[in-house]
This record gives sequence, C-alpha cells and structure tokens, in this order.
Amino acid sequence: MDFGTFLWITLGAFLTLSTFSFLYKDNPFYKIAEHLVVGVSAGYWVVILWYNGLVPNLFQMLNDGDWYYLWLNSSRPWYLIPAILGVLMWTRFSQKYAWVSRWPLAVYIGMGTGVAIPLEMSNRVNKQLYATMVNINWESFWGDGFLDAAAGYSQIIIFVGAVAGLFYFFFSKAHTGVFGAVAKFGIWMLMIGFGASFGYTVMARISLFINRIQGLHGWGTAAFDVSNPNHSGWFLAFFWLLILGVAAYVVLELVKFIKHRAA
Amino acid sequence: MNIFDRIMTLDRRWVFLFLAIVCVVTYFIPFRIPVTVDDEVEVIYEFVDTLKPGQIVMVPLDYDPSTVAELHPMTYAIFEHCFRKQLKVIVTSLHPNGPGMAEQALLDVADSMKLDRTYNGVTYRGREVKTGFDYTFLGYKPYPALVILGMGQNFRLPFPTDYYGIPLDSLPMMQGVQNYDQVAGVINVSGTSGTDYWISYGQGRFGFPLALGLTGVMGADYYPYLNSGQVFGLMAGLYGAAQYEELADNAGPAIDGMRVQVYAHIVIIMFIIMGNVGYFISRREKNKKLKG
Amino acid sequence: MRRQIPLALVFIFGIFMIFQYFVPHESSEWIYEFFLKWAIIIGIFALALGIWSLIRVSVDRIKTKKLNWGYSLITLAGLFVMMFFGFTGEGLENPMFRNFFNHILIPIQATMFALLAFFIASAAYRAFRARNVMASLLLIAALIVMLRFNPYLGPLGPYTADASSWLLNVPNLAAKRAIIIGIGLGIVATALKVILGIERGYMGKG
Amino acid sequence: MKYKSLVILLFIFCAFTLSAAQEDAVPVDTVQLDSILPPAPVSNLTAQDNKNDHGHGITLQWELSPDDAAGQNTVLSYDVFRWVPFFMDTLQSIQDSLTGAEGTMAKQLRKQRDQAIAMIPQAHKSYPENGEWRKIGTAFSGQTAYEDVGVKERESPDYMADHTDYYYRVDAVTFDPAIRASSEIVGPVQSSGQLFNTGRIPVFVAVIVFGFLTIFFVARAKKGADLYVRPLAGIEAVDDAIGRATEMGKPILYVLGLGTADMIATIASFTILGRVAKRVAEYQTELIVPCYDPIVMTVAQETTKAAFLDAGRPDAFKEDTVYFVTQSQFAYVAAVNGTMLRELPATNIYMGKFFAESLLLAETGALAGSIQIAGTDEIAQLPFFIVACDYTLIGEELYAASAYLGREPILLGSLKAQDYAKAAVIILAIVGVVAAALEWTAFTGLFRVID
Repeated sequence: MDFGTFLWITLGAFLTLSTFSFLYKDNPFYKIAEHLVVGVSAGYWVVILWYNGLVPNLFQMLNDGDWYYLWLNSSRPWYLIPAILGVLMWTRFSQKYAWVSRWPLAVYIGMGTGVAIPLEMSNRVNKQLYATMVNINWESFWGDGFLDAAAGYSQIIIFVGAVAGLFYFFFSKAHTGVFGAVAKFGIWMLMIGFGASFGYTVMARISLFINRIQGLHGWGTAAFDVSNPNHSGWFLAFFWLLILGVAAYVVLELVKFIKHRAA
Repeated sequence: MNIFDRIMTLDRRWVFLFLAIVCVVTYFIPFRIPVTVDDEVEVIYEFVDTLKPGQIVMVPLDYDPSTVAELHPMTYAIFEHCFRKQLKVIVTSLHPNGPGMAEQALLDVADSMKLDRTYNGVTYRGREVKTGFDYTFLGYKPYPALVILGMGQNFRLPFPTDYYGIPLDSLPMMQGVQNYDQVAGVINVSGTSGTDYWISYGQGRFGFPLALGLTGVMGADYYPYLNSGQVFGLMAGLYGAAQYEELADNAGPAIDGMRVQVYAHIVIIMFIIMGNVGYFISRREKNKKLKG
Repeated sequence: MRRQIPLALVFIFGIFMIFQYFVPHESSEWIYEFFLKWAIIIGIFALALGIWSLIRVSVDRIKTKKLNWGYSLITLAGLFVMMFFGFTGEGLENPMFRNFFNHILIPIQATMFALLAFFIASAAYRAFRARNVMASLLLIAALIVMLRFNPYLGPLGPYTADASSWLLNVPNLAAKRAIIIGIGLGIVATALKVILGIERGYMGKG
Repeated sequence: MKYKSLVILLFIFCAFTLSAAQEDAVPVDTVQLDSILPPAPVSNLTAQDNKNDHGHGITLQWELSPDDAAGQNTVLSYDVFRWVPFFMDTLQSIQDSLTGAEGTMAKQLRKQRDQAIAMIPQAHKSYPENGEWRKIGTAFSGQTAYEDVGVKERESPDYMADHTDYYYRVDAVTFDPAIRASSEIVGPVQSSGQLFNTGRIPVFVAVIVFGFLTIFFVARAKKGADLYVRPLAGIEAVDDAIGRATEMGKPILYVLGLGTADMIATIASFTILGRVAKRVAEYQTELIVPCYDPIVMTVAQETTKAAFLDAGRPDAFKEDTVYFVTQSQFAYVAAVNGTMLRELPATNIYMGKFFAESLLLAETGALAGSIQIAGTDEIAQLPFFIVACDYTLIGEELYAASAYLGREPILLGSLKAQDYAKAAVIILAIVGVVAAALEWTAFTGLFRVID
C-alpha cells in the first residue's frame, strides 16, 4: 500500500468517525460529512445515469440518425417520443409554462398505476389467497418437538391469524362486539409477527457496526504495518494527527459537560 | 427523581456509548464464550471425526465473494479438521468466480497445518499438506448437473486434469479413485442454488452421504431436506460456523463474530428490561400518589 | 386543457398497461418494454430539475448567509468536482472518480447504515415498554427471537431456539399474509381511483 | 574431467527424452472402458408450441430410455437435435457483418437481414434437403422434457422465428459421447404467441370484479349514501399535529420516502401531502419537504402549489418548500437527519416507501422531540415505525388516509368497495380451506395463477 492510498483510507476513517459523531450531537464534523456526501452522491448519480441510463437507452438508439434531420432518419425514430416528453419536463424551469410538465408526468404516473393493478392483484391477493387454501396436516396434527411450524395446529393458527388480521383492516365497520374481538386477535398476531421480525434484524444491524470496526481496524494496522516497503513516518504522523484530533475534541466536550453540570 | 425514574429516562447517548464499548471490547479481546451446539451441526463434526486417515471427503464450494463473510469460516474449519485427521479432500467449485477463493482457502489452511497444535487435548504434529497428496482441487466447470452426474461415472470425465493442469492419473491421491463410491461423504458449502443440484443429481442418484453448509438466510429453507433424510447434516450462517469451530476446538472468525453479537444482544436486552422495570415502578408510584 | 389532457393521458396509458398484462403476444411485449424505457428517460431528464433545485437552494443559502451557509459550499464543491471527474478522463474509470466513490461515499454511507445498530438499541430502550397488551406482545416476541443465539440460557436454550423459529414461521407468516392481502387491495383501489380520475389529489386538487 | 560432464550431459538427455516420451504415451492405468452396448432410445417423443407465451418456444416431451437409472444404467444425458437449414448460416454471416458496420453500410445490411429473416419459414420448408441436424441443448438423466426457447429480438443469435416448421430428435447418450441411440424424428411443429394468457384468468376476474365494485360504490356515494368509517388514530393525529406545530411556531417536516413517483405508495403520499399543505396554508405554518427522487420533487411541488391555491393563499407558497436532496439512500438520510436536528420540526410525517433508513429517521426525530406519524406498505419496516413513532398507519391504512383526510363521499365509497373485496377474500379463504381438507382440488385449482 503506497502513501497515496493510505491518505485516502485516512480520509475514509476521518469521515467514518465524523459520521459516528452524529450519535453524540450535531457538530461541525458531521455537517462536513453530511454536506460532502450529499454533493458527491448527487454528482455520482448524474454521471452514472448519463453513462448507464441516457447513453444506452436513448443516444445509442438514435445514433444512426443525423441531428439536422432531427434524428427522424434514424432507424428507430419512435425513440424521439420519450426524448420530447423528457424535454417537456424542463418546462418547469419557467413559471409560465410549468403546467406543460403535467403531460409527461401524467404519462409517467399513468404507466406506473396501470402496471401496478394486475401485478399487485396477482402477487399480493391471488397468490396469497391460493396459499391460504392449504390442506391442514391432520396426520401430524401435534407435530414433533416443542413448537413445530409444520404441524397441523400451526397451520390452523396461520389461517385464523391471517383471517383475523384482515378483520382488523375493515374500515367501514366499527371494532365492537364479536367483530371487535376477532379484530383484536388479529392485531395481536400482527404485533407478535412484528416483534419477531424486529428481533430477527438486530443481528444484521450489529454486523454492520462490526464491519465498520473492521474498517477502522484495517486502517490502524496499515498505519503500523512496518513490513510494508513504502511505509514511512508519514503514515504514523497522519494516524496520530487524526487520533489526537478526536481525543482533543472529546476532552473539550468533557470539560464543557463538567462546567455545565457544575453550573 | 429517584433511581427508577433515572433508569427510565437515561440519556440515550449512554446507551450508545455502552453498546460501542461492549462491541469494541468483545471484538478485540478473544475470550472464549460457550457456544450451544445443535445436533444437525454435531452430526457433521462426528462424521468427519470418525473417518479413518486416508479416507476421502469431497468439499464442493459453490459460493462467490458476496457470501464469503458467512461461508469462509465454515470452509476453513472443515478443511482444518479434515487435514488434522489426515483425510484426503477433493474440492470442486461449481461457481464461475469461486476457484480463486477456494484455492486461497486451501493454501491458507495448508500453511496453518505446518505448526504443531493441540485440539481437544490431542496434539497434532505439524506436517506438510501438499496438493496431489492430501487434497485435489479440480477447479470450475459449467453445467453443474452434468458435472455432478459425470463425476458419478468417473471424475476424469468432467475433470481430466486438476486446477493446475496435472492429469488426475498422475496424482498419487487419485490412484484407484473412480467416482463417488470411493468417497466417504460430501460436505457442500454453498450460497447459491448449486446445492439443489447436489441434492437431486448427486445424493439423489448416487446415494452418498451429503451434508450442507449454507448462508443464514438459506438455512431455514433446507431444513425439510434434513427431516426427509436426503441430507444428514446442516450448518447455517455465522452461528453454524461458530458451532463447528467450537466442536473442533479451533476458535476462528465465526466465534469472534458471534462473541460480539451475543454480548451486543445482551446489552440491548438489558436496556429493554431496565426501561420496563423503571416504567412499571414509576407507574405504580404514580397510582399510589393518585390514590393517596 | 391544463387538467383534462393529463387526466386523459393517465386514463389511456393506465388502461393500456392493465390489459397488456393479460396479452402475452410479442407485439404487446414490445410496446411494454418500450414504455418502460420512457420512464427511465423521463426520470433522467427530470434529474436536471433535481440538480437545479439542489444548486439553487445551496446558492440561495450562501448568498443570504443563512445559518451553516459555509457547508453548502462543500455540497456544491462535491457536486461539481465529482461531475468534473466523471465527465473527463476515462469517465467511470477515472481514478479520482473511483477514489471519491470508494473513500468518501462508501465510508459515510456504510457508517450511516451502521448507526442503525445504535438506534435499534436506543429505540428498544426508549419505546419497548409493556404499556398495553399489544406492546407487551411485541416486546416478548422480540425478546424471544433475540435470545435465539444466547449461549447462557442453559436448559432453556433449545426451547428459545424452537420458539423463535416458530414465532418467525407462524405468527409472522399470518401477520404478513393479512397485511399483504390488505396492501394488495389498497394498491389496486388507489391505482383504479387515479386512473378513473376519482383521486386527483396528486394533481393538487385540495 | 571431460568424460564426467559428457556422461552427465548424456544422462540428462536420456532423462529428458524418457519423460517426454512418457508424456505422449497413454498414461499407464487409464480408465479401462469396458465395451458398452448402445443404450435403448427414448420413446414416444412429442413436440408442441408453448402455451401462454409470446411465441418463440416449443416444448419436447418423451418417456425415459429404459437404460436411464435402470437396466444397464448407462444413460447420462439426452442430447436434443433440431434440423437447421444451411440458409441460417448465411443469415448469421449477415448479422455478424452488420455488428461492425456503420452509417449507410449498416442501413443497407439491415435491410438485407430483414429480408433474410422473412425467408426463414420458406427455408425450413426444404426439409430434409440442404440442412443438417444440430445439437441445440442437453437434458440430464431423469428428465423427460426440454424447452427449446428462442428470443423475439431479431438481431440476437438465438432468435427463433415463429410460424416455421421445426423438426426434432433426441439422443440418449452414455458417458462416452460416441455411444448413443437416436429417437424417431418429430415434426413439423410451429411456435406462435397467444393473445390471452389463460394462466392469469383468476387475476383478470379479480381485477374486473374489483373495478365494478369500486364504480358501483362510488356511484352510490355520489347519490349521498351516508358511509360510516371507523376512526383511525394515525389520521386524526395529523390534524392535531399541524395544530401543535402552529402553536409552537415550528415547521412540519414531510418525507415522501424513497419510492419513485410511479409507485402507488408514493402517489398515496402525494394526496396526503396535498391535504397537509392545504391546512398548512390556512394556519401559515412552515412546511419542509426534502425529496429523494427528482420526479417525486416535481409532482410534490405541483401538489403543494395547487394546495396553497385551493386555500386561497397562492402568495404564501415559497419555491424552496419542496427541494431535491440526492438520489442515494444514506446520503439523503444524513441530510434529513441534519435538517431535523437544526430545524427541530414540531411534527414529522413519513408517508410512502421506506427501507432500512426508516429507523434512522424515526429515532433522530424522537431525539429532536417531534411528534411522528408514519405510514408505509413496506412490511419489513413496519416494526421499526411502530416502535419508534407515535402513530403508524399499517400497510392498507396508508391508502385509506387520503379518503379519511378529504372526507369526500366518492373516496369513502371506494373504501367500502375495498371492504367488500376483503369480505369476499375471507369467505373464499374459508371455503378454500374446507375444500382443501376435502381434497376438492377442482375448487382450489380455480384460484391457481400460472405465471
């Protein structure tokens, strides 16, 4: 690893620590990281969407036409339609003609809603309904072991829980009497399900933090890796510069905290 | 503002600080934590442990860099255990960008075998683990089903040479080894659908003992194969790898990872309980004040 | 003119896309793929509006010296420098473009993601209170699943393991199924209202 | 001295030639392949066009060769052959030259290619002359079907023309490719695209029935039928929250989520934003709407401006109320978190599609002491909103919110239609389980969607 790469990794470590500082409070270091990532990511997406979005989907389709014929002589002239709709979006730059941008928006939203109706009806309603029509496992009704998800009683609980959950989502009927009781059982099932999936994701989130510890650990070992041929005093200099900077900030805040508590 | 109110309204930054300290400490200090072992992992360890030196185990690695974090610890633990028992290992990779990692794993474990080590009280003298003698790495060939079926007839059909281009017949370990009949068992470590081919075309057709090492997410879907007996053992995710490392008395990255996870979970559970205890007691006092 | 044509466009494209789903024939598939490209192209053209809004807000904040205006300079600098690197040299392979991506974007985004580990702890501490039956069920289910890997439970260990996988496979599945069906009907109802012009809120009819 | 070096040289030379020779000679203990009799071929091979597809696909079916995992147990796989006229090679050469060509040359070659493609059915009619059997694929032992599927793009090498006579043959192959047995030839068979996907009838019926239900109840609502709707805590909280923000003189933060403008959750969020913006205009509180997607920003600006117009306060609308941040998930969250801690909004409203960042927003909002109302149809994020926010609209409640806030009869009418559809789903589910228990698969089969 040469010195240039080490500098880049140190910048990464600095930005990691300043983003973590958000846990303490909103401070200048976090503001730097925040505004930097907003600008750089916006720039990144402009470049990516240009090379991977606009060039393959539009320019390459019209590239065998000529601009003085307004690309009408290209082999796929119908690609001009989305280009025109795209340009119409730019009418929002002017106050007077901003309403014209509603046309491309209407096409965009119309397509989105049209696609959604049969797709969501099929995936979310038909397929789930067909999945509930399962033959209860009567043979091993009590299943084996402490709690068996494949047993008959579990399948009944799934069925009754799903139906009760649907009862909870009725809008035009008050949750009173028997209807209310079924709905209550439904929301209870929902809560148990949500609690279980909350507990299940904790492990994934902790491993994200472990990944960041490994990142900083890697940066630390790189600083002290004497066996690296182009290791130099500068590696340690920048390492200690950052560590002492953080330490100074922590001490400063501690002093302010104690002074505040004393007052 | 008695102690319970303070517990309930602790400033969340203490929670952050405490969790950060616990995670960093448990990450860097390698103390041992007990790992409860499930039978479906123990059965794989027992299978490898009871094999006699010279018997052949096949370890197909069907995963790519995206699932390395979860599956490499498993691969290292299995290789180390097999070499310790002086078993012969045949390794294939049915994933196009798998061979590089598989070869790296073999070389790393071969290096670690050079030193004398003691596991579960038994000392193993360091020895030279060499390709062609202790392990054969066959590399990658497309069409997993055909490769598995081909190896069922003869390894030389899909793999005339090993990964380094040496014909199988001139590898001492492969003398007289035709197909799965000479293989004691197969442990498939996979993060892809390659596992389904091993189950249906491998174990299904040739009946050799098959065990699986999978990612955490995939693990749950393959329990039915365990119950139906098509697969005799199943390890899932970092937790499965940690159990194998525990059994092999060879603490590695999986146990390190699990140590941080276990203590982080304990910290969070502790804060939940603390918050609720504070809540109930302060609510009881509020009711007493209202009634009083 | 301002409202009739957009609503008509929504209706025409909406109805076509509904029936296209049921026609597997090659011709409907060609049109469907072509329309998806429209969405991508319109989206990229709109990005210019987005970037313009970002620049205008930042410049406005700098000009009027609003609080924290200095940081908006960093945003603009980051935006223009990244675009400069992206559109000069070897474009996406430009080393500085890659360095900015690997050593500025990735660390900050990965760290923001890692904050979740802390926020899960503080949310659990702050809000997981057994205030009523629903909250207690939520709490108990989460605790059981979080104890899944805990080695210090001794004899209780296998029971929590079975209970947690049962919770994840039975109540969780029932809850998901109820919500998915509900969402499916909700989505289709809302989409129908938009296409039939019943729901015009998104066009700004208050 | 000299002789020693000569002898050594000679010795090295011999060793070298010996090993070289050894390389060429067949290695000693090669696999002795005992002579294998050719296996029995597959029987009654059939081929027909794939149903419910865009064409370009034919399915072959056959019965296993008796030597597949039985008898001599020597069949390893089945090679599928199709008769291909040599004309296809000339077409392929035009295609290859086309890829390199530019400008007018390309246009001319493209015209030539299109004419050639039109000639394909004609070329296939000359079976069995000037063509040959070519292997197009392999099926593994134990398999009794093979799908010969091409693509509809004419310029791609595996383009498969529709309405063309195709002939097929299947060979049972042992592990020595030379030993095989061919089945009898099947054909001519043609592939074509169907106009209606019969596998999706249940979806078609559901969409039509639901459409009529909605139109029926909306029409009834127009005639003034009174519609009771149960109170939704999350939605009532929106009104009080706006009131609270006005009293405290603090802004309201409205986040439309990470969805794009063609996602229904985001469209539902637009309508809620429209209603919130109308009340904000009436109470003159400040509104902050940071956007993730440029089109969502455009539509949101349009919605907010029109809402201010409706409230009779067009001048109060500030251009930068709705602004674009960035299109990357965690950079957007970093900016919104920063805004929350600096503006300290009284109320945060999260409506739309949210992913892993839901808890980041909700916890920071709680840190800033705001009342938080969330609504999403992302099931994986609902637990986090329920734990961290004051009110949460679960899945479908997000879609009902616009009807509740607007209180317009026709919107409530469509809610009624949703409830009736839910009732139908419940009844069908119950009847379905009973039918499944009685093994009455004809009934459950009705609801099966074959994609």
